[in-house]
Amino acid sequence: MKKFLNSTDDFLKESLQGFGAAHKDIISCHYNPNIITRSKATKKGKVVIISGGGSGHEPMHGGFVGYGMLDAACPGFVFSSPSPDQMIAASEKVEGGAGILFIVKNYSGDIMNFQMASEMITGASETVLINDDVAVEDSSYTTGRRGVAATVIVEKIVGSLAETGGSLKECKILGDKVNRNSGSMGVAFSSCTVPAAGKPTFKLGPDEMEFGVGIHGEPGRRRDKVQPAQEITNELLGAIIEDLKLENNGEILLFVNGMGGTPLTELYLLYDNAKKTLDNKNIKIARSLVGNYCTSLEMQGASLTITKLDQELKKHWDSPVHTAAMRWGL
Amino acid sequence: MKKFLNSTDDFLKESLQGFGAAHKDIISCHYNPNIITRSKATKKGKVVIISGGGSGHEPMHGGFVGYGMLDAACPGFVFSSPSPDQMIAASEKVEGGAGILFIVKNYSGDIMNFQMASEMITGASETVLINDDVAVEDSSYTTGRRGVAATVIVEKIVGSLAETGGSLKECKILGDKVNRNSGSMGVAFSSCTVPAAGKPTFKLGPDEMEFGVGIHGEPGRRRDKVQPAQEITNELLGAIIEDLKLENNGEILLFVNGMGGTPLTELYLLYDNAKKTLDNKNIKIARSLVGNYCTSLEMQGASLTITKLDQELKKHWDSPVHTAAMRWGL
Amino acid sequence: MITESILGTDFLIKNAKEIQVVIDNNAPEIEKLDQEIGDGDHIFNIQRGIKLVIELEPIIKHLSMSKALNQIAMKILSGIGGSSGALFGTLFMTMAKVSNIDDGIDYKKAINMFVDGVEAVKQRGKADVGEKTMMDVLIPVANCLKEGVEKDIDLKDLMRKTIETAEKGMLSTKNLLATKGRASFLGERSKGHIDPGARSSQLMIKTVCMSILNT
Amino acid sequence: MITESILGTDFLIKNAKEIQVVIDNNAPEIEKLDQEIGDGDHIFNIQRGIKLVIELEPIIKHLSMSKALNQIAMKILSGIGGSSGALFGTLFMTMAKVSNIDDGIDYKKAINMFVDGVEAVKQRGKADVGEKTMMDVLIPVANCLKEGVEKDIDLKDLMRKTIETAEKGMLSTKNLLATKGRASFLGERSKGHIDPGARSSQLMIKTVCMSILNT
Ligand SMILES: Nc1ncnc2c1ncn2[C@@H]1O[C@H](COP(=O)(O)OP(=O)(O)O)[C@@H](O)[C@H]1O
Ligand SMILES: Nc1ncnc2c1ncn2[C@@H]1O[C@H](COP(=O)(O)OP(=O)(O)O)[C@@H](O)[C@H]1O
Ligand SMILES: [Mg+2]
Ligand SMILES: [Mg+2]
Ligand SMILES: [Mg+2]
Ligand SMILES: [Mg+2]
Repeated sequence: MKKFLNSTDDFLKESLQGFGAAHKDIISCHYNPNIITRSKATKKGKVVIISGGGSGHEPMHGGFVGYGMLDAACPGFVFSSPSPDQMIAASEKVEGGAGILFIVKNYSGDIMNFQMASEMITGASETVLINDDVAVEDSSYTTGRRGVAATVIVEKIVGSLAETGGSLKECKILGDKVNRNSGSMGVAFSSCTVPAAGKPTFKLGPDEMEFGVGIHGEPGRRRDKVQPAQEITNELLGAIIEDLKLENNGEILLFVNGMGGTPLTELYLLYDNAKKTLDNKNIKIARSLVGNYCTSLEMQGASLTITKLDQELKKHWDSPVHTAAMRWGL
Repeated sequence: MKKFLNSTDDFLKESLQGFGAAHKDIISCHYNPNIITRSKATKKGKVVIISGGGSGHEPMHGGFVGYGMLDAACPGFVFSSPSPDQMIAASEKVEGGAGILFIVKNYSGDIMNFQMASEMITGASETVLINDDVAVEDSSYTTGRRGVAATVIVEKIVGSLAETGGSLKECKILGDKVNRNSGSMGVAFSSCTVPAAGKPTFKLGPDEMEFGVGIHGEPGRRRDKVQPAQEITNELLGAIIEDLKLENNGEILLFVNGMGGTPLTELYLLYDNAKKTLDNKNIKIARSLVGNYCTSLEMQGASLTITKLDQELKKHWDSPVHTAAMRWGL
Repeated sequence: MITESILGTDFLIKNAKEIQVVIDNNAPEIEKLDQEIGDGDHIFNIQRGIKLVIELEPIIKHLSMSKALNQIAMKILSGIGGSSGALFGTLFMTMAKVSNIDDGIDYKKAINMFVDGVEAVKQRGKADVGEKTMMDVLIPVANCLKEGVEKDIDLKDLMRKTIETAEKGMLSTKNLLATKGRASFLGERSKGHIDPGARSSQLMIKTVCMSILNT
Repeated sequence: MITESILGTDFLIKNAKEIQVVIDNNAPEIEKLDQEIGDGDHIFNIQRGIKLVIELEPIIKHLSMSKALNQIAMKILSGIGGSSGALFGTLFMTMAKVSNIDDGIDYKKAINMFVDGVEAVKQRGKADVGEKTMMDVLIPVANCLKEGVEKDIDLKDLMRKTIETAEKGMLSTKNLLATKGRASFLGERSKGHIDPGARSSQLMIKTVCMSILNT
């Protein structure tokens, strides 16, 4: 394992310290328990949005704390859900008196830990559960689908509503709607290495890819030979479009997300290939996002996310945001 | 080689198409010759800033075209300097009547091609040559030092001056100053693979790093065993500080740049380690930049850049910028 | 037979230390299991948790049982994270809440505490036997212990039976289709691998039973 | 001896095609050289350039020599990029500008054109013999050809001598310290490797000389 670190034990702490110092105008990092909050106090009456999850997906979630998006983020150990005390500490630090919306990715560990936190905090809270990964079959008697890159979109849009005065209930409804309107699927060319493990989570042959991979290196739909980008794109989009039942002439947000180890040139090439396919189907890309936003450490790979848009969603997507990883209008 | 592409011949074109489509509010891509310009016409009387270089360093330079930074970028093939016709086409497309400043990294190929372009264009032009890589010994009778990540800083600061009415001469002087005030050095944990080559440019053992690596995978000062992040940081900073003759209490910009395949967590950890070292030396980090800005395809590694700051530089660093890869204040 | 009052906080620490040795010895296997059908962190979560519990020794040795268990629960909850943090945290938190435990604990009461704890874990994770999780070990073991108390079986015999039950439960996960936890995302591909949480739970249970057998 | 007027645009295309074969055959070696002391793209630059020149055939076969050379120069300049684009582009651009070339070219005039071209390349790159670049081939070859014309050496003998000179120049780069081009960044580490541009230039020169020898 080659990583910039001094010891696997201090990896997360030193990284958070650097993050806190580099962006002290936007966020503050707190330790024991580890939480990231906005550097400015919450204005009274604002619903606060708190997200969190295992580390290793940076810039998600800490990079999305700031005006117009999250109020706090709770980073767990690498690929391990945060613990209830983090969420409790975060809710105390950023309380605005109008309730707390937790944004949680659909993993047993995350759900249980956030649930315990909700039970332990005193104020009102709601939870939006993200489960956009169409690679996994949905079913109500199992855990269901994984939450992946659409989390970024939900956090941006709900963050905007909360910033502009939305109530807890309205935020919860909008969050659920964005999640329902979103589908994602990814592919990996290489594994990632969890620092504590010191070796790759999985092995791929020199010409293999993992199709439908999860953001922790979980196996996907199948292992296959690497295909040309256009074919990969078509299959990813096919699965998403079918899931979302996209109609002709619908407007969408297209999000090409890098897993951490794939250069921007390739992500833009995927965007080009996806655009060709969507153009053919008369699906209109009204908004775009391309970059490494929901990563899996240094994994090489990418995912595509589509969110169906309407006026409300476009408005909240376009509104100003000022975080370490996403910034516009400010 | 595993990359998202359809054919190595179309790699650059498809990637540019995607870039153009994803950011059509900010930039326009033109083909044959390939150039990236702002989507809005240059306002009369503005000095235009044109940069360029081999592709493979994205978001540099195309990601820096837009308000407050570049007027145009000329992307060559991967790791190959652009050709004069690109620079000529760019200068025609974005001409503002007040002259052209070329920002060129110090490589024979880039210098010669930009020089030929300067000779062929009719209007006034100046060139700022970037040579910030302290890994390479400087010498006036050789090619001298490589131009690496400080290019980003120069483009931001000079872009701001040009936007706010600086003359060609003033822009040239400021660009040279920022370059003189900057030093960089990097380290690689893995090679990158040029698409046309299909195999890694160099090979490193499972526990080796290339110390002082160039942004095209050129060998550096030496090959060594991987060291703890703090030691790597100290050595990189040591070389830069010596070169810049940094004094106590001086203000600097600290830029932790990823080579493309290193996750943000590790870059922030390097920031933390660098801050500790600089704090000890009473060198004040007044501005920060952390991220993948001057990359080498999917190479794993990072570089540190320090730019000595004064009021003028801070003002132009802070001013609004609106490009695909760097945006604030707008 | 199983009613002498003998269990204090030293019992907790002693077992934690023995569990640490056993888990460390089996670390590569557990790591591999979670890499195959999970995200590979289970072993680190468990190791971190045990280490934190052992570090509590100087504090909890002066505490009452309920307070000690609560401290352990909070440490596990905050120090592990992930599914196992929530599940094992719930186990200890629930055990701490069982009434009258500060009046002295015999094996019968200890078993009741464990049975209550497992029930709470079941509620927390909403998983039952057959879903390829640690519940395939915990639930049968809880049932076995409960039955042992009801039938007043000899403690050592019960421990041996519990070890067997845990092992059977653990092995049963191999051919199950996961429907809960991270492995459920794999669908059919989850089959053929033992569940990491089932394996670590089985090892911990075996260690405690062995330590009772050896006293 | 070397004064018959025989060189038309067909000569350019014919040689380009032969060069393509030779370069392709030596591609792995050239690629490796630029990976060792450069950035690995030299072979692709050269291959792309040759391909583009050959594709010009239908256009340039109807053109005057000066226009044909200028088209080739522009194609190389715009199609290659990198150091070699600028350098070889300059070579052909300069040759196109030599006076009276549209009145017919004999070998003597051709050699003068090449000599002028190399001088321009030298100006462009500011590198001289001994700096570990293609100039270690081009300058000695230009000198050898110039001397051949001055001494009125037999054309075939001159070609053989030129081939030798190019090879010697190419080999000389191996132990040189690079002071120009990308390899110069390596300092002492540049020693022990042949310069890729020297190797490709030598192969191209050899191919043209061989083709003249075989006519
Ligand atoms: N809903 C659940 N109920 C019971 N046990 C579960 C549940 N979800 C996961 N587990 C157990 O947790 C184990 C994984 O724990 P761990 O790796 O620490 O957490 P995570 O899955 O969050 O990475 C699984 O092997 C399984 O035994
Ligand atoms: N200043 C120079 N003068 C003459 N030749 C040079 C100079 N710089 C580089 N070269 C030649 O160019 C070759 C490299 O060409 P190429 O790989 O195509 O371009 P780049 O160096 O831009 O990647 C070197 O091997 C060397 O022979
Ligand atoms: Mg986990
Ligand atoms: Mg090159
Ligand atoms: Mg796990
Ligand atoms: Mg080269």
